[in-house]
Amino acid sequence: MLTSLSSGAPTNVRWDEVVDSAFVQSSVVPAVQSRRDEHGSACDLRVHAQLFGALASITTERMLSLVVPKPATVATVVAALGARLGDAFLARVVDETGAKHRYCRLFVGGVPIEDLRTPINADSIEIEMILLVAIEGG
Amino acid sequence: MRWGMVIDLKRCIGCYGCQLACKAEHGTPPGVYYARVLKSEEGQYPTVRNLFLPVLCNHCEDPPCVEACPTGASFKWEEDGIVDIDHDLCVGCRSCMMACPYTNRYFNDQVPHYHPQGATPYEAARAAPHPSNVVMKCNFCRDRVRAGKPPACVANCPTVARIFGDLDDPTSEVSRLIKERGGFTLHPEVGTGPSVYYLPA
Amino acid sequence: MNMMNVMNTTAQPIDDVWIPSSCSLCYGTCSILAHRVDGVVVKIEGNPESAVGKGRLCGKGVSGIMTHYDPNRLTRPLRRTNPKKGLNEDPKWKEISWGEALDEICAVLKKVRAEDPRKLVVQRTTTVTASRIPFQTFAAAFGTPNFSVSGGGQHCGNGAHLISGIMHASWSVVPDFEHCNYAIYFGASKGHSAGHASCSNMGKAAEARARGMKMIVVDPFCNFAAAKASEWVPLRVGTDAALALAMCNVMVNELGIYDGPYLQAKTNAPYLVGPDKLYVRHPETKQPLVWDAQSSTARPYTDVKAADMALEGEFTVNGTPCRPSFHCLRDHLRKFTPEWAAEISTIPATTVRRLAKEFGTEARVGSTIVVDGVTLPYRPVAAIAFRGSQGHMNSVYNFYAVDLLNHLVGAADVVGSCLGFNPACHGHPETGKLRYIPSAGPDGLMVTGMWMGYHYPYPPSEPRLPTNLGLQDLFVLGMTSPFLDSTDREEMWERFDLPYRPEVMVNFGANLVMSIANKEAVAASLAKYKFMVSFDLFLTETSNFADIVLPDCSYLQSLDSRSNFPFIFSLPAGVGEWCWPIRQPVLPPDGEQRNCADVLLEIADRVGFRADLNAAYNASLKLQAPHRLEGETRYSYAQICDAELKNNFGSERGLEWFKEQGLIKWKKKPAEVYWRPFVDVRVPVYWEFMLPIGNKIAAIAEPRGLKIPMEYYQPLPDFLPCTSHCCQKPDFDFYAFYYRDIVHTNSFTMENPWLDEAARLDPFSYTIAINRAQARKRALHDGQLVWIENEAGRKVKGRLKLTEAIHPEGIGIGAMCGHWSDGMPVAKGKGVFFNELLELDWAHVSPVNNNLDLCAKVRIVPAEVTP
Amino acid sequence: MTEISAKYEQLIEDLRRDYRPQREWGEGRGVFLVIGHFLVGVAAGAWLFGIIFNYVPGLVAGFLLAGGGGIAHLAFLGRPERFWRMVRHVRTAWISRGFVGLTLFLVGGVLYLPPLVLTGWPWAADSMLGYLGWGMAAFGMVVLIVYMGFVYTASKGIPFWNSPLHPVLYMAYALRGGIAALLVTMALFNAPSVDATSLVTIWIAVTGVVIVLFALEIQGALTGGNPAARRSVREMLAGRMAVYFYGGTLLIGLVVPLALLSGHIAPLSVGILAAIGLFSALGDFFMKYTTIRAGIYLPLRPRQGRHVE
Repeated sequence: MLTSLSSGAPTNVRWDEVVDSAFVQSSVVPAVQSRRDEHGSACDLRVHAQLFGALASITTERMLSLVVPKPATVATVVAALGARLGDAFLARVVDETGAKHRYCRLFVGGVPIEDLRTPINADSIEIEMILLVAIEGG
Repeated sequence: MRWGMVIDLKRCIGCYGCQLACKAEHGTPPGVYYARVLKSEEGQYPTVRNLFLPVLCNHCEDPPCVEACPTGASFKWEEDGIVDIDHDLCVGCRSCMMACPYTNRYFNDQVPHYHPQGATPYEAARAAPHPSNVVMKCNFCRDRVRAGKPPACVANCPTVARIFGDLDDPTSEVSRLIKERGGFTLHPEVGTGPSVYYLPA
Repeated sequence: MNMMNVMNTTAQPIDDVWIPSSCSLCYGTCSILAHRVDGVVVKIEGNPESAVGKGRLCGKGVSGIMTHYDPNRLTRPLRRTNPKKGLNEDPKWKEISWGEALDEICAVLKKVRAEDPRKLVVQRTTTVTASRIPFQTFAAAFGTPNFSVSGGGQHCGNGAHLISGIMHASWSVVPDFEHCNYAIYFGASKGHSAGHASCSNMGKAAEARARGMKMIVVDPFCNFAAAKASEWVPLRVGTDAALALAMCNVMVNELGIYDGPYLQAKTNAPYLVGPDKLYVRHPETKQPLVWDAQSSTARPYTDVKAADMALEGEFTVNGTPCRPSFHCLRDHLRKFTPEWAAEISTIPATTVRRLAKEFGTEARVGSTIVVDGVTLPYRPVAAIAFRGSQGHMNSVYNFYAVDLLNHLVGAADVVGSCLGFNPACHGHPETGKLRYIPSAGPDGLMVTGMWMGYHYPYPPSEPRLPTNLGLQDLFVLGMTSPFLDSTDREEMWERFDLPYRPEVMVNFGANLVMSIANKEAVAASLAKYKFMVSFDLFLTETSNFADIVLPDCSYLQSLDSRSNFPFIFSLPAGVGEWCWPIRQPVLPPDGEQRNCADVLLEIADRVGFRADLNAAYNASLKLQAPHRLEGETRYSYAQICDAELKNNFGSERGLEWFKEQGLIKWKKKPAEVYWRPFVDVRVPVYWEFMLPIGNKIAAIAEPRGLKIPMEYYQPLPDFLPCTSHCCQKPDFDFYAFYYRDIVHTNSFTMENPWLDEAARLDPFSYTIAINRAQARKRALHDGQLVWIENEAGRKVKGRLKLTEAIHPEGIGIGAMCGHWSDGMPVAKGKGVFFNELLELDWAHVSPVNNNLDLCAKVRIVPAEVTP
Repeated sequence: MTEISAKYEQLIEDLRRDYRPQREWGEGRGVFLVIGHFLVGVAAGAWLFGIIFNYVPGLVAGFLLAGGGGIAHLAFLGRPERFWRMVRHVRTAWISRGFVGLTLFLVGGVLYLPPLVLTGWPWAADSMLGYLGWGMAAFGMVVLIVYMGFVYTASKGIPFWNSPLHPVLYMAYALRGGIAALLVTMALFNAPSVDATSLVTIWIAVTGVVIVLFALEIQGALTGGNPAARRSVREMLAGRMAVYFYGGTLLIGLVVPLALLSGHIAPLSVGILAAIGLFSALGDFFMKYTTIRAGIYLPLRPRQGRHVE
């Protein structure tokens, strides 16, 4: 790497001015788009949920379908699942503040979703959820 | 030409990488070390200094071991100054070990493997071929050097503390470093003219 | 690097190849070339093509052959026939077939998964980084949160990794060896011994030394880093925070040195703090407020130009008096005078002042430098802490205090400063995969872009009534936990009404009995498991507690698409290249050895959770279509590796491509290496979140009879003593501590005869280092056999090595030696088993991150009159 | 623990030390080298005095002792089957010179002795062959008396040996050994054909010289400024070798012979003289044994001071 030291009196670089916005990803979450548009009531979202690991172990039905009213976000779907599966489920997915536990990995149509506020613009989605192990070392 | 090595004691951290890379390269039997790392300290608490000293055969200009060897098993390659041992000639009288001021020669009367269960496949391939009851020592990895590769200890040193080159060539890196950094040899008073130089830490 | 076929001068061998792969003698996982001739590996060298090791290996790396070919390796599954489990119980092993072994294992796992999957504890050694994915996914798919990395974390990471994560978005920190001029190490050896990216760092540190980088090493023992330092500063064991805090005080309050613009733009220093020690927040948005010097009003930090944010001053906002965090920090620091620090650390006040002045001056606050045409802040100083300073009751504050030195002068992830290991990556230039960048989380504070596991350092998750055996969901700042094995674990579990108990353990290579604390404590916990299966290379002290032991493949017989973790773990920090090497088999398994990853897949199939396992792999490898694993399809581990490689680097770069090439690499950009100015995130120089967490934990724990000492949960660091510092017993004059030896990894490598031989030739590896004058005073002499005894009466035997290079109150011992198992005959009886001196209970762990206190007050009792 | 693994453990121990003792010469099979050196020295001395006093049994004794010495040397070598190769480096190596000397001595002895002691031998002692033999043996004898000390002086690795006095000392040993041998043989053949008093006088003189030379050598080692040499002296006078030195070298080799000589214990007789010879020789053996085993290698440490910045 070529380097050269700034000469002259040290004038402090404005840290806030160095910020290059192009580098930072916009935090606008892309909506989940429908892949194949199915016929169905335009105001309902059909959800096919698949639960794995610890989530599967707390319910007998690891594959379940449900319908949520639109407009929906991933949060709405999780809430609906919670209503269906109870607090034992919810407690493992979200914390008291309603934020998703980091170790809960959630995929809509195979796409990982970090932000539960992600809106869903589709009539039907497949959602997969699994709890990964939180801790690590080394 | 005269092969030589410069060991930069400022870079060396005494990690034993050279000692073990050498074992791996030559499969030397237990108790035989072509390369070693010595550790000592100087000064008094709290102004104390750890000293790490990697040692190997010094490939002397005027090697006492060669002089003392009755059979010519210990000899110096005229073309490159490497001091070597022809194990087929060695009678195992060990006078070279007494003649070497740097204690870098070892008499191989050990079993050629480390585990009591016997030789591992690696040892069978690499250690077993070493003749027993003869004296062994470093030969600057002459086979590697002739193949254009640096000695194993040089190639592997994680801190790049070892530099290998031609001492006869005043422009070589080794010559330059010795001149610029005040390279010194061990026991110069013995007058053997070592080809291994050290740079002060 | 292609496999090159080499001509052999003598008889032309049928097979003579150099195969690119990855080392596994420690988690540094350097890239290697294995030379195979006629089916025998005859040499292991570093792979010069790789950025991981740069073609050079440490002593361990070149010695791997002897570990692989160890005749004591297991080659058949073993079943214990003696039901009794204990330290002195012979398991009476009987060889069984894989069929029998798997039938039994799967029957047990089926049953426990049906009852409550959390009864399974999955444990792995940290030595093999690549074992993380197979075992994590297995645990996740099985449905247990109970995962252990044996001694890992407890002995290094809970402080170091937590705070490196919060402040640098990475696993660990190093100086920017290329540009740093003044580094001060606190109980760290980065670049001088073992550890993350150890070989690469050895080279970089040597280069820095040659360039003239000044290095100060604060350590009770002058070995490794201290041996090469420009100055060794001996201190009383475990008092690092005292020195660091006093240095901060001198810099800020005596010399007035700090980087205002950095603190304004990149930290929470301007955030206003009320009398309750909490942020003053916007009534609606709840955003922390700062004082806008322009408008002389308090406004959310997001709405004010950093330059206008007040760092000091007394203000009143909506009736509450408040001060910027930095103001609080500055006042808080005043009490840490050099004289106070001298009392605690034994470091003369003059030295403390000098070091602070040197560090502050060398920081060149305000200077910039042009790197590859980019103008960047230039702060050529780094304060580096690791295992030594954070392995104490005061774990969090010790590390926090040291890192404050960096942040006060803006020496964080800029040119010449303290660097995290690659916290920001733009991703692979062609696929864009592996892109990760720190982002602004709650209150604008930094959330790491990449982490091992999902227990992120920030934001800490909400403390709750624990459901994990390790109680990490209560002690949310703790990563790994002592409570799976502690002597008071049952007490803890009852206290928190834990609805289940551990019953089954799946262990990979970890030698738990030796790797956490005293063997009796761990043995008691292991003996309680109804069933334990262990994948091992040898029969260790720990596998003697297993019901079934499975013969594992060595690293020379294994495949891993991810031999290193991306890239915050063991890829060298600083300028250079991004590099993704793989591990591939150089030799076939011996006897009935099987690769653990494939065995785990088969177990999942037999127990019936392959779909979950596939989902877990998709999640943890971030596999995306078309490379996602589908449904219950029975993929082999090789297929999964292939999928990950294609997913990351494009369909044309699958396993076959990587087997040929060994690795893929591309150049790092300055904006990646020196990312801090480019990413709009702040880090906390005032840990406001500590107080609420402490209160929430106390609210759960104290009604249940567990007192939470709130002094550990304050927003600003302090020096809080270890139990050893409080010991008043007569004759207990020494602080025993251990260090990681340069030729050894954990408890594993003592079985390697070459490394064992090197350690035996070393003056210290297998001995007990003691200050010469102190020894003489007690008529103890070099080589004398002595007992080292802790307050609880636990003792270990070893030979003294008198030296000038250790603090008069210190007793230095090489880590995790002193094996006693016959399964590792070379290691047996070598060195001193330090961990025996460590107690394992609530009283001996940090109440914040549950890091074990790794020092013990001891006395020396001669075990013989003359050597 | 097998002998080999014991030697390995010892080596590891030694390599950890700043001052590493040499063990190849004098320990384990290495003791044969000491025996060999001892016998050959005595042999040469015996031959010398045998000729001076024209005492054939002395020559015979010398010849047999040299033969024994040769065998002892072979027993020491790592590769005895290659012994003949040692002829190659007479130009530089004292071991080669010694080997040549011993060979000449033995061959010479074979040519010269038989006609002297046996009847009806193909050639006579005063024939060409006989003279040739006499010459070879005489030359070999000189070499044997001279070379041995130089082997040690040439050992640059062992400062204690590496002293100019060593050769002279070893010559003195040879003479003392020679006289001792004669005293013993005289008793065996029970024919005091040599003037005992002159032998005893020479013995006393040589012993005096040995004592002086040894004192000088110790003094040199102690004042020579070489720590390894000083260590060696310590090993000898107060360390591992002390018991052999005081018990063997001093008591057996000096005190006892002198006591016997004083006549206080018993009137001088052929038997007593033989005993004196025997003890004197044994003393010489221990002298060599202790000197060799007290050898400490030149320590390898970086130059002091070079490392302090």
